[in-house]
Amino acid sequence: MALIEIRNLWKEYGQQVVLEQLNKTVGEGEFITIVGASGCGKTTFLKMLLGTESVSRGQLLLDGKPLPGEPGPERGIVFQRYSVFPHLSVLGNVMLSLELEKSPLLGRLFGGARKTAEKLAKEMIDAVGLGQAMHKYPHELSGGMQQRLALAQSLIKRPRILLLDEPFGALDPGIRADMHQLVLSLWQEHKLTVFMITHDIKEGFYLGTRLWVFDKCRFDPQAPNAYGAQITYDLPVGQTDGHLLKKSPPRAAEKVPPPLPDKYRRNLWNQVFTNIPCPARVIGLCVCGVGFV
Amino acid sequence: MALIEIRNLWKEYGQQVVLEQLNKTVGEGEFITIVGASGCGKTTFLKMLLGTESVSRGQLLLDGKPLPGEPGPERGIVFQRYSVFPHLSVLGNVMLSLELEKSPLLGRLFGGARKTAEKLAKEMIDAVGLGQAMHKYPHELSGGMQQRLALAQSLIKRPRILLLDEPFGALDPGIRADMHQLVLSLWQEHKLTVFMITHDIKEGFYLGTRLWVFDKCRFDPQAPNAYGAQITYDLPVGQTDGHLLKKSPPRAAEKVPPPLPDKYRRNLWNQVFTNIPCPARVIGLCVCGVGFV
Amino acid sequence: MKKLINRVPGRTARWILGVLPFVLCLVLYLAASNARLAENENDKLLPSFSSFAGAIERMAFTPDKRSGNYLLWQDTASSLWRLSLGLGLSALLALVIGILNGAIPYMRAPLSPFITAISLIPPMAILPILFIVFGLGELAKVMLIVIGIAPFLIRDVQQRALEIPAEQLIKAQTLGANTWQIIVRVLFPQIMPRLLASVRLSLGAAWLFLIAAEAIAATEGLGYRIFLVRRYLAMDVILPYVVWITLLAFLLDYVLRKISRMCYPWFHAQIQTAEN
Amino acid sequence: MKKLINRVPGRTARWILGVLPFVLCLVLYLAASNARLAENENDKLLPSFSSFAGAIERMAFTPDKRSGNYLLWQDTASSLWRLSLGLGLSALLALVIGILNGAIPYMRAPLSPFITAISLIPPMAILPILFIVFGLGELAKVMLIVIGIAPFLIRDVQQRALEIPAEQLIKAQTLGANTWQIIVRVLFPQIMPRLLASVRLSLGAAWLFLIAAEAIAATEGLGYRIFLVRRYLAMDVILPYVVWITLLAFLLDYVLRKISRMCYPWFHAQIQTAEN
Amino acid sequence: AAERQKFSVCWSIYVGWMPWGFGAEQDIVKKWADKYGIQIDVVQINDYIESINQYTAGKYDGCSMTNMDALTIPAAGNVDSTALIVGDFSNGNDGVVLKNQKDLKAIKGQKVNLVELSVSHYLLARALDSVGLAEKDIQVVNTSDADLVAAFNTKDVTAVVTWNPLLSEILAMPNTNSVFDSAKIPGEIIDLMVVNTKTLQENPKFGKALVGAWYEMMGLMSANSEAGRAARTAMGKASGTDLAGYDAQLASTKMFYLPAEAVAFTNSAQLKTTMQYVAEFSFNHGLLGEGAADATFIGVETPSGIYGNSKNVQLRFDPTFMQLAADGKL
Ligand SMILES: Nc1ncnc2c1ncn2[C@@H]1O[C@H](COP(=O)(O)OP(=O)(O)OP(=O)(O)O)[C@@H](O)[C@H]1O
Ligand SMILES: Nc1ncnc2c1ncn2[C@@H]1O[C@H](COP(=O)(O)OP(=O)(O)OP(=O)(O)O)[C@@H](O)[C@H]1O
Ligand SMILES: [Mg+2]
Ligand SMILES: [Mg+2]
Repeated sequence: MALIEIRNLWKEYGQQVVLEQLNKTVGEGEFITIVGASGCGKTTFLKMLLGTESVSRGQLLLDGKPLPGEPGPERGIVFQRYSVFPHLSVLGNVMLSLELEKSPLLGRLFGGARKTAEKLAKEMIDAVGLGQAMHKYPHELSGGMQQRLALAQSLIKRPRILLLDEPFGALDPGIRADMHQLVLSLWQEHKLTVFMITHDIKEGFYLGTRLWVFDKCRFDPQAPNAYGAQITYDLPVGQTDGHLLKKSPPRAAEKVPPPLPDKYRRNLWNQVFTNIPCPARVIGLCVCGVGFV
Repeated sequence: MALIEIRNLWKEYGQQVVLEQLNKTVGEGEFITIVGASGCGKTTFLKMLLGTESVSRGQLLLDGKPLPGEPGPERGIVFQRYSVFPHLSVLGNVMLSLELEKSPLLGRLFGGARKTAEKLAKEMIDAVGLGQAMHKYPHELSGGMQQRLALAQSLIKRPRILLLDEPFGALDPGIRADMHQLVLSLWQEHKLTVFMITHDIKEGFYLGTRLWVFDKCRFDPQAPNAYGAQITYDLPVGQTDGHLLKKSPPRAAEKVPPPLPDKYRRNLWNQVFTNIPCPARVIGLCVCGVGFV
Repeated sequence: MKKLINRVPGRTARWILGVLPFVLCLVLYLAASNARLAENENDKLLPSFSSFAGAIERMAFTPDKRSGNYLLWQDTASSLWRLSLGLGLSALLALVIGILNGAIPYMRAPLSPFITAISLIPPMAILPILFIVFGLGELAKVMLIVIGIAPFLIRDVQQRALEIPAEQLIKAQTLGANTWQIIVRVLFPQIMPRLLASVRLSLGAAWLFLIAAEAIAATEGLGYRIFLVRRYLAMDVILPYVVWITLLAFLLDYVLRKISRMCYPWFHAQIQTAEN
Repeated sequence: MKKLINRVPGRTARWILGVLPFVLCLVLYLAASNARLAENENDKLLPSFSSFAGAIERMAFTPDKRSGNYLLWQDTASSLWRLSLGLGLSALLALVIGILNGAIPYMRAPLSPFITAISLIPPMAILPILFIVFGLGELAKVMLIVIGIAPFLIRDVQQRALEIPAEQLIKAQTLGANTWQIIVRVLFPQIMPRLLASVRLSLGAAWLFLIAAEAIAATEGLGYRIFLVRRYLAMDVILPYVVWITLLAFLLDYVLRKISRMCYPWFHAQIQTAEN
Repeated sequence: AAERQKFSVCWSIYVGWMPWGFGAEQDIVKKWADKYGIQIDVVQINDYIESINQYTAGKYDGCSMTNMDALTIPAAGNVDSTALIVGDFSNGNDGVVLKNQKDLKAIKGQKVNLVELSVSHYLLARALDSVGLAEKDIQVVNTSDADLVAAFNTKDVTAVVTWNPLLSEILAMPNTNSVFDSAKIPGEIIDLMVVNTKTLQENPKFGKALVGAWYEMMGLMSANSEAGRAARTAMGKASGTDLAGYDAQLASTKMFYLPAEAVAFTNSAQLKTTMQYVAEFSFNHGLLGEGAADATFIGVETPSGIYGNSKNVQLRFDPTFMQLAADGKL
């Protein structure tokens, strides 16, 4: 059965339509990367999956039932920012979810139970390369270090669904690659379902099993808020890495995306092709060439 | 004469050495892109140029004189975050520097003078693609839109030196390319000197006339804070775009960087080569192949 | 079932819930009052509602024989006038000194400890000196309010000014602002809504000082009236006056909140204010 | 020359500047006192420093004729005891109710308007009712402090709890926290330093209410002594007492600040606190 | 010093002083001031002690107060003061009240709520004397006057000493008994208009205008006519009650409506004895200041002689101006 079903979903803020007519099905264990123009509603979509934004029209189903309208432990998140607790050290931040689980009353562990939790947390902290900063507070960390901490905090619980909002934006390529490995290995091991927003198209292609492009197909210059964004492309990706494809779950059959209307203003892919030199184009050609070039 | 001279510069926070022995000369009109591992001191370096962090040892000269120890209008900045004024609309944010210049007492313009300033500001806002959000407040903008606003705000003054701290991290590739064009054209037109931190190596290669790599060459596992980062590579770049090279100022002769010590832990370039597929490697090979491959 | 933290009452529910404790208080009062009156029908401490009605009729709707004035309205007018003067002056002081203190280290160094010290002096203890300095006229009453709440407001504004991210001040300097321009274009507008919030928090204290001042030297005003009838334990007058004062303060609070929301939408959008 | 906003006095300069206004005040006092004493050598309003010395000697270092106690220390002990009880109780109430109000909409809806109303009632005006409820003993004095500052503290804590970014509450829920766990692990620790800051801000008010309470009915305490000797304008006792109260409050303020800095370093690193 | 044109006196709300407010409002004071070519401001200060403090600090030229406070505040503060008008004495206006007990002796061991160091305290001392008790037999709890009535409602309070109108409010409550009152020590608690001696000596017009106005008001309020009732109604209203309430307070006050009565009272030898009691009480409670070696430290001048140190006379009972009024020479 599909894990998540999106049926004719709309999201409006007052007069402004942000998202319109989304229809998708996502199976357990898929890794969906989301790209799209700034301000087109990607974060909003993630918030709906999280349960903190309400659905304006349509349905959002988890396991066939309406998605709970509040966040819960089965859905982890890494926000664009504000994602860690300023009053806890690195270790405290990562241990938090373990403590919450084991100690319903105080939310704190002591003695042996604490030792165990600490050990688990330390492993995860080492995995994100913060071993040196174990006892520092977030304000003592650089932006990239905070982001890694947020990641560690979310990953230690192995949530069924992991929502990532530009998690690697502030990381340098070296550490970013480490993080990619970490997320991928946990994803494979625990059959997580991941939704990840990124602005790095390469990352989108490289990490995901499926790449969604959010964009406005309809645009009325007189009333720029009248139409919302849709998922204009849903591409099977990940072929660059054979081993990923091998292990990724069978993908629901999807329609071939329609040819690209070449008049709409901020065409993401147009920009990519015009401005970024060879690399992206190379990938674009080889991976999704079938689609629309 | 050199615009900026860096002479044996050190920066320490208490026991922790962040930067050590920097020695560089930067001429008017250069476009320097800076890459380096997270937490290695790039932002700190920018802050010293800005005048908000003091120099621990060594000298930092502007036009041969010690750099003023406080921010001033000749050095513009776009921070990683917190960069726009929450109490001003998009238009108000961009107009601010014009108002400050023309009205020393109130910091506000009225009547004709205001009209003129508004026109100028609107052009800049259109250039960063925020024409639709002219009267919105920052809290009504997405992260990427805020970053573009910060850029517009800094660029309208055409500061002699422009300091950018990961200005495009939150932008999608389409808009990012627009911003690249904008910065480049202003840079060429007004002979700005630009320092830009980025985590996107492609961007570094594409935009700059010179790419600096910050990294720790010395590392003592017993005392991880004992040594600071240095500028390990200083590469003449920009050749991918012939037109940029043509217009870029003559570059000071620089030593060929030393061969790469292959034992140190977070070797940025190693990571690049191992994890990022073709594109970066291609550029790396063709551009700086001479140096160290 | 959603978690408690995520369950939000609707508009109507919020109203009903909001009124509930007041109703409870009323019921409690009625019970206590009845009990006391049953014991001693002349008890003055917790009068019945009919006594209140009589007192209100007398104070608000019957012209005073002596002066022909309606006492309640006259008292209200003078008290409100003093209160607004005191509040306004304090806010102004807080704005000027608080922002300067927050912005300029060389102002803060001498003034901040001094103002902290002043804020800790109980004004009631040095009344004789205050009255000698400010006389016993209207000025004294207004000044007692100012002395009572201005140090608090100044400290709060200073604190808030210091909380404005350093990045903004730096940014303003790179845009060419000098110290004065930073104050008027960056700090002042951002402090204003915060000042309004502090003024709202200090409304209770302002009334307290007003009443204290009026109890010492005045010939009209809400505090004066309460002082006057207090020696007869005329709770039938005092309690309606207290309710009236509270209502006025509530209204003032409400108006200040609305003004703040209207003039500084960006501020209220930033902080998640479910303030009621 | 740096801009005013960027010029920061050094350690010594800050000390000197900080002491300056106090010295100025002292000089001003001396001048005024001398002028008055020249006119009437027995003037009681602004006594000379030798009178202060005499009064201090009498109050602090000579046992009282009647009771054999050292009055100043006895007064200080009882006042500090009442003050700390009142402050502690208020802080506790603020912590519990404020956090619950901030976290749970269904608590906030009924309680927030009610507490706002209570915070606006001038406690001095309803003393008779407070007497019925709390009597006239030690409890009444402590409760007057509580009634005076707890509503303010509660409102402030609630406001601060609401200012904690929603993202943190959401994050905690994704980490498996229920409402109670969010309260104890996310809200409580982050509110604590803010509560300490509010308590510091309300120290002045707490003293005020303590002194008012001791003026109503007491047999010892700093406020009692001040009101007693006010009967014969003994400013030579009142002023040292006021300075002593201010000093005690200052010390309390200092201790609270140090505690906050020691226990919540992350909080003080976040906000750029050049608090003095 | 040069003669002055402008003067100010202050008063506070108490049964015997209400005429000042009435006289100011009805321009009676102004009329008399005009007559002598001067100007007199009459200022109401609600807090009694604050009004005396302000006078003592030199803000006012005259102030209404009791004989005891005149001795312990201005006189003890070396502000040489003259009792210009002896307005009345308390004749039952101050009293000791016990809950549930009828005998003053039962006060032994109780806590007594009163305004410490005030005339109530003095009355208590005199009351205790009368039954052979001393202050150490009870415990005094300082209680602010404004809160006494309400405080009496609590269980903690079993005995109070206070004045009117608080006294009658308390006596109206069930199970209360007045066990001692000022009628038992007549003429010892005296309400005065006290003025600065120096000012008075330099500006006799000031004294004449005040005294003249006062006895015009006395005449008005004592009359059993419509005008008299109107005057008393106004005064009652201004003190927060009505005509009946005010008349009840007057009933326990011995007003000197006629200047001759006041002069006779002032001239009597009894006054000197009273001031001796007061001075002794004040000294025992440390009210005469640190310099005082004994109760006679401050001299009090009365027509029948000086009590205490004649070199340090700071309080003077001077019937001269009242005599002028009695003689119709104003
Ligand atoms: N609370 C809100 N009220 C009104 N409009 C909102 C609100 N939140 C978001 N929006 C609007 O919805 C649109 C989508 O915002 P969203 O944050 O989802 O964009 P995004 O795709 O994540 O952009 P970015 O890539 O820049 O982060 C924007 O136009 C924004 O202005
Ligand atoms: N105020 C400070 N006090 C102490 N240490 C600091 C301070 N600011 C920065 N650091 C330390 O200095 C080092 C460099 O920080 P900086 O912010 O310059 O890194 P960065 O290169 O910009 O990293 P990123 O790419 O993640 O933004 C970090 O190790 C950080 O912990
Ligand atoms: Mg987003
Ligand atoms: Mg940085």
